[in-house]
Amino acid sequence: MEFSNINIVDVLPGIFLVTASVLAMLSIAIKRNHIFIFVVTTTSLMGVFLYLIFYASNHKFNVEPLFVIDGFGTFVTGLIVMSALAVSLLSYAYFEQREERKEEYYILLLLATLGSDILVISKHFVSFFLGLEILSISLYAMVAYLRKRNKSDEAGLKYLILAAFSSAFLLFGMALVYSASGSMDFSGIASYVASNPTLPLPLFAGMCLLVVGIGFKLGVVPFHMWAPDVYEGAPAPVAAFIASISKGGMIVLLVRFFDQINGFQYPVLVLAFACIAVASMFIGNILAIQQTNVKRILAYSSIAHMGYIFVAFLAGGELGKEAVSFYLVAYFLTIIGTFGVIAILSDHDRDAELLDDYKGLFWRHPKIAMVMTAMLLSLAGIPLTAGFVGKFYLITSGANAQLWWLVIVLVVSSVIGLYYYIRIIAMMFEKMEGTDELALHPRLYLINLITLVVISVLIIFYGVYPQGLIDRIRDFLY
Amino acid sequence: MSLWLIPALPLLGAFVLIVFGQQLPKRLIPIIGSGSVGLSAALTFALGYRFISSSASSFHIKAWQWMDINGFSPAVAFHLDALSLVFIFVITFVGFLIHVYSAEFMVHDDGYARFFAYLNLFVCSMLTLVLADNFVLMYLGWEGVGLCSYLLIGFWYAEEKNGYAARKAFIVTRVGDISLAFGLFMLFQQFHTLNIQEVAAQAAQHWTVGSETALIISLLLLGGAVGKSAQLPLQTWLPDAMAGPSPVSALIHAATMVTAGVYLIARTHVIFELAPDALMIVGIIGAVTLVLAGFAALTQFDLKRVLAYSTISQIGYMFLALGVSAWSAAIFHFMIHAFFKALLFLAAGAVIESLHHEHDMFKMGGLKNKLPVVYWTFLIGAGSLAALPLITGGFYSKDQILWLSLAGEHGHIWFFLAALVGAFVTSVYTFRMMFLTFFGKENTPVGHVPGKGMNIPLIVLAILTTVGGFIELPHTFGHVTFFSDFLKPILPAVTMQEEMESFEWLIQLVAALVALSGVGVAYYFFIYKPDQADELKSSAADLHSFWLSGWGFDKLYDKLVVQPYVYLSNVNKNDVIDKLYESVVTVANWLNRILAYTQSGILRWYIMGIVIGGILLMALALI
Amino acid sequence: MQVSAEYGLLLASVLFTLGLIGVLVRRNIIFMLVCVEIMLNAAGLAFIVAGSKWTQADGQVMFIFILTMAAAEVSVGLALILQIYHQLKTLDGDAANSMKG
Amino acid sequence: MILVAFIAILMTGGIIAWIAASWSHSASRWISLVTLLVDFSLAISVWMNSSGLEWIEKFSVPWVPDFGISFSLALDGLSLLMLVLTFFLGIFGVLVSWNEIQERVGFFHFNLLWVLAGISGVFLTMDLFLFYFFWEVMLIPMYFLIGIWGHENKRYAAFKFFIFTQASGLLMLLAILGLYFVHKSNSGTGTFDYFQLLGTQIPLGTSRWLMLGFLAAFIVKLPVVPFHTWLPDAHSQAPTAGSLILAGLLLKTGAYGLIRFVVPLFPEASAELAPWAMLLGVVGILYGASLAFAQTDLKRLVAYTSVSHMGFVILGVFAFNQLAMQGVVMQMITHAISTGALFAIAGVLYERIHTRDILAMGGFWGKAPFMGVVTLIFVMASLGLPGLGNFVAEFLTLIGSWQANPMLTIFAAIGIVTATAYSLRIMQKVFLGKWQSEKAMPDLSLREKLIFIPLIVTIIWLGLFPQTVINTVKPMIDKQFKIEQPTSIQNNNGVQ
Repeated sequence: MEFSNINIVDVLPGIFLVTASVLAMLSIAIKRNHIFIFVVTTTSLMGVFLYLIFYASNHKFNVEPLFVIDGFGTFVTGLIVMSALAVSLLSYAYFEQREERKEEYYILLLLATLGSDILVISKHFVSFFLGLEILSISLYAMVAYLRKRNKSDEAGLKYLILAAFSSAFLLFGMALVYSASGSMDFSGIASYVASNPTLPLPLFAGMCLLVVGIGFKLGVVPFHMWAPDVYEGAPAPVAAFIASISKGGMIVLLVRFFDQINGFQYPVLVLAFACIAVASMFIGNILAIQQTNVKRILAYSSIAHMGYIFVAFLAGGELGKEAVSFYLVAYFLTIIGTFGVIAILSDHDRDAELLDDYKGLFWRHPKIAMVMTAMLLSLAGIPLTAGFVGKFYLITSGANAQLWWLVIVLVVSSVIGLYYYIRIIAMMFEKMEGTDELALHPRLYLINLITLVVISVLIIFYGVYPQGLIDRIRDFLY
Repeated sequence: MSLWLIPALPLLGAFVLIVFGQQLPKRLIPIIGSGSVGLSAALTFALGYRFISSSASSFHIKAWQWMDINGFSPAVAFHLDALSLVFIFVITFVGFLIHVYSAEFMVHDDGYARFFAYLNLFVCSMLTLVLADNFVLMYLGWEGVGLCSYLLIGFWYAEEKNGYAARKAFIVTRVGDISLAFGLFMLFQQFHTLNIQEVAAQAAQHWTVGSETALIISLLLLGGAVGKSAQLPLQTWLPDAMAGPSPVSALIHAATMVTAGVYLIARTHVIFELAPDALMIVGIIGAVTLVLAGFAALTQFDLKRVLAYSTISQIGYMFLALGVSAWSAAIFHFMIHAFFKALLFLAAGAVIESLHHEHDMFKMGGLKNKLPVVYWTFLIGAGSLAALPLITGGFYSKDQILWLSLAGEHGHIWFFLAALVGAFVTSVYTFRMMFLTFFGKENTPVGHVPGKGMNIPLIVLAILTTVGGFIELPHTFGHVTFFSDFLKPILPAVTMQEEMESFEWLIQLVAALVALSGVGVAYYFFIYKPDQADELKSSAADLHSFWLSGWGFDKLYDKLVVQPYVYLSNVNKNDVIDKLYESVVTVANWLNRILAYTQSGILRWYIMGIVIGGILLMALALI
Repeated sequence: MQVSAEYGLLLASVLFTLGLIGVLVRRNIIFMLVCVEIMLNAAGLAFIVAGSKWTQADGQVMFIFILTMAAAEVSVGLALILQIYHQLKTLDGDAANSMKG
Repeated sequence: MILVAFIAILMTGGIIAWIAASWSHSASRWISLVTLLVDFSLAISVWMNSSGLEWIEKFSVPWVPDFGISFSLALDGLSLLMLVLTFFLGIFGVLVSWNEIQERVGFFHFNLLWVLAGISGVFLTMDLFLFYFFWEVMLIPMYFLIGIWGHENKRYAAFKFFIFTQASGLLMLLAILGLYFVHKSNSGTGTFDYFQLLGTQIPLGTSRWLMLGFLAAFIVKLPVVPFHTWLPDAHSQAPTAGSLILAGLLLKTGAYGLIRFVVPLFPEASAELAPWAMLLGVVGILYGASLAFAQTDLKRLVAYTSVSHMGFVILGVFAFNQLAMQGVVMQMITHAISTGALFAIAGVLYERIHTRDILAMGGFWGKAPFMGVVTLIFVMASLGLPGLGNFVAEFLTLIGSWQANPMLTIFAAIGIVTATAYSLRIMQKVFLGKWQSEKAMPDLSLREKLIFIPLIVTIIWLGLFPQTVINTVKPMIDKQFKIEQPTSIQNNNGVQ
């Protein structure tokens, strides 16, 4: 199999990222310079993003045997890269204040992004596995990056053990599927599945193990337990990365895989996913109700949000795909923005993760508070925000597929969800008693503020005028 | 056509007094207050003259269309005919006199302007009530007078109990009002109009005598009437209403408002004619009420409460008259009653004021030399109330009712007997009151003596009370039928049972004797042998207290309605339904706590979670 | 001689389960890590078996990938364990539970 | 275009007011006042020039064409009245908070104007998606109004308000989507446009569910017992302006929704539901009244009276005849004014004596007669005294519902007696009797008079000349009853 130029062009993003990380590494070898490496990272990400904007097309073809390039993948790649860009923008100030060896972080960031990107475009177990591991292993390090913080290390360790454990499941599942179907290529598996109207047991077992692995990465119930601890321990930008990018890649892969092998023909699988979705929506939201640690709240909320996405995923079809894409955009922006606010408010010894850190924020830093409010409202799915349109999209796709029960669960659980988002907002609008001493003394960097403002503007914009984004998505999908 | 001015003027007065009451100089206030009413009284006379001289059976004027929704189109329009003319005459003229009286009576009260404002407002709404050409507008007046009565009963608002009495009056009458409202709803459903004349016309066409709907509707209307006119079973508010200043009692709770019920029934007599059973019930209510109230009056010691109960009882007479469809008799008694009861209340007011707001008759006495004018006028009033034969207006009006309650086509011996007993009791309590207050030895020193401002109205009313009777005389002497002829176009004359005419003189004789004997009894107990009265009282203490409490209706309603309602609403103060939602919250928090345990932070727990998850997935295969 | 794939897979799954149990029962983090490695290798074995079943090289390719990845993972893992040890002065996995709820 | 202006003016005004506050508080007050006055006069001018047509104004541009969502506004008699009411009350909302709100003035007025903007949007929009959009938009600022400037227990109240309305709103969203798909499967085109959805043929089973979805949102907002418990807390905790707008306008959006959407979109289903809905209304009337009678917190008391009065609305809506419907519209307006005024009174009292506990009051008549008269008038309004607007409303509603269901009407009318009980209780406890403490009790200031006198004039005007209002909504109501008057109800309309 020889690579024709066109292929080169189309896998360019990946290559770009690799070179960027190599560059970064070399630059460190020469001289440690935060600014420089930061610039390298951001520019390369920016470059990839621009490239995608201008040259990306939605024509679909394979880079045998591992990759498939199509509109969906390209779109999400773009999204991932953009999110990575946002995260790195937020990271600069964050690490500038804390860590003396900040440079390697960017390498990890780039590699993790690469891994997620590979997940998005992979059509083969091998690439799937490689992408996943590239992503995970760099994440272990990122989570534990702040060595001085006990929580950070603990989180890193937990994540490592659990991730390795789950990828063992994943691998074993792959092995089973492989031994059953005799192919590690999705299309190959598809053809095997097509010839078996009833799900043979080994294949099913394999599927289950796969789901365990995937479910872990997505942090859906019952594989969600790592999420709150890791989110809490990880540095805010890294948490943002985990919440958004690492999940995005996996979602796309899941959608692609299931589309290709047409897993919906097996009711038992659909049932399994439905159960997971319902459980995630309810348990995620309920766990958050009385939580007082904002990072944990967000972890739980992200569990619930994965549940929401599953509704669209189960709805399937074009509308489902659109819904997923739109929701990913909305969700990425929002969650990154939220963690951005946490990052911006954190100071040297700990992140601004306690609910009390937000007391009276509106009267101290109105702008940041407004951004946070926008983010939370978007997470809660209130109109004027992208989150609302996203949720509307999900519900629409669900209703379209007649999944009324799932949709109703979605609605009910998101009502529960309202409570804790509002709780944070209420906290921010509390009156400040002059007496109580502020716990944190953050240094505000312009760059973060700008990033956040841009993000929130985007959120509002997509909330008020979703048509533009919808058109874009449709261009890519068909 | 200045008909609309009659209600408008008092309204204007009220408006001015409410808005500028604070700023106005004090002597201007009564001028505006009584002036506005006086003007409309004058207008009434002018209009009345025009009306009588003209051949028209009614004057009609429409101010503006109030509402108009397909078919439902009440207008703000006034309709003057003989019946309403009688009423507006009483309202404006007696009202005027009472205003004049109040100008002096209330002069030291700091709510002077407020008082006249309310009084004017009342006159306005009362006029609207009787002049309205459709039921909705009438209802407006009906509620308006209720409001004013509320405000004036509670006029001295600092006293907690006055406020209570006021609320009681409003709420109890409101009970009647909704029944009236239902009546209107049904009428509308039947005829798709609420114009009084049209309704009457249509009713005559559509319904046969004794028709079901006619009965129901007339009973509903009766409910309203009963409420306003303090008849059984809604009479309990009136005695308490005496908390208001005396002029108020005179105007609202004797002369005008409480007779609104009489007006209503007279107005809708067509419907009642079609429902004889309803008429019967009206009669029974009247009869029972007049007796009960009479006995209650016997035992009161508060001067004004005696008058209050007597008012109830006298209105009972009117209802009785209506019940035997002696329409004009009822209206005639209404007019005379308005004169003498207003007179009595005003006089009583004068007495009470001169004794520094002493209400207890047993603490009074020997006033006949101290307050001569009051004494004589009060005597005339009392005579009229007790229906002393020949000289008093009360005799002629009440005698007519007595006679017709027996001889009218719907007449009945029991009606007659009840009326007779009532007459006897009336004269007893009247003169008991008379003797206790003005005769015997002086118990309380007299404070200030009423001046001209208060005396003149008394005198005028005294004269009216006396001469008023002579515009309608029975066959036996004179046989003047000016009044009933005047009303004939509206209210048909009562048809007699035959072979009765011959007895009329007999009945009158009996009535006269009864009245006089009543006076005699009163004299015996309260002048000749006062101790006998006390013995009697102590011998039947329970009965006495029972009557004193007005036959215990208050207690009954309190137990039956008020207390349960208050209890229930207080029990549920914090809204049980809310608990439901709170429980939802509790459940959610509880679940949260349970689930929080799973997040133990221990690595192997989490691994276990994943494993269990995997197993569960596998287990799905078995389903 | 030919061993049918089923036996191979059976062996692999036994290995896998052993590893699994190990992870669950051991509290020492290093041993947990080792057990995870066992599970990974079990998966690798399964791949090889499957590969031989279909007479393809893919299984073995996959196994090599797994080895590499495992190595990387262990290296990061050990580094983290060192950190943890510095903090907690123990290798008891259950001791690392400062975050919960 | 003017329709967009209505909303846009408010929104921009809000933003300007917010910015202005940074250099002068009174500036932002004036700005928001002017904004509202402008809108109000605009609305009035539209009203003056409105012809007898059903639709006075229409405006529509595509918004999310892929879903058939368009930014479409339209104005008929009902919306016009509601709009005028919105701006009218808005003005007083600003005036009552003139002294009350001293901190974060700018943000307050921003929220105030945005609530009003959202409400106007609700009254104007003819696209169901947009409707839901505005429906939610008006909640956020309201949430802030309660949560930031409220009284002691504000957070709880704000939460409750928000969650209740959101939950029910989401159910409505589901129903809207259901309708969308039904229409799509019928006609092939997916649209949220009211006029296109109007005729949709829905199988009865489905339409029951869909209607319930809509109903959920509206009867929670109205509110109908047993979904009312958010209301007393929200009303009593909100700042005066907040209570004013809650009682005056937010509740009306529920009533509006019933009239505009539930009945026209699901005629059969709602005809089926009618007796039960009316029953709920009656229960609400009596239950609310009895609770109001028990309260000692003035604002809470008034809040429960709203529950009672809104019972008449649902009673009338489901009576299915013009009289009742006219009564309902009248009730929406008059209740807004009378209850709003009562809340304003409560606010005025609170400013003076810093309590809402009526047991701690009494005898104010002597000290503040003007206030006394004002209160008297609105108390009388709330007990439905003829000559004031509320009487017209209640009388029409009852006479209408009598045609549909006399039995229930009787119980509803008992509510009038209970209303008398609680209304007079206000008068008694606050203004009659003696006052214990010797605190100063100044009578209404000029600004306060400026608030109450127009309200009084309006309520009396509505009581004596309701025909103006009646004529304005007539075309819309006629239309509705020409389209669909469920035969089941029609038969007992009395002898024509």
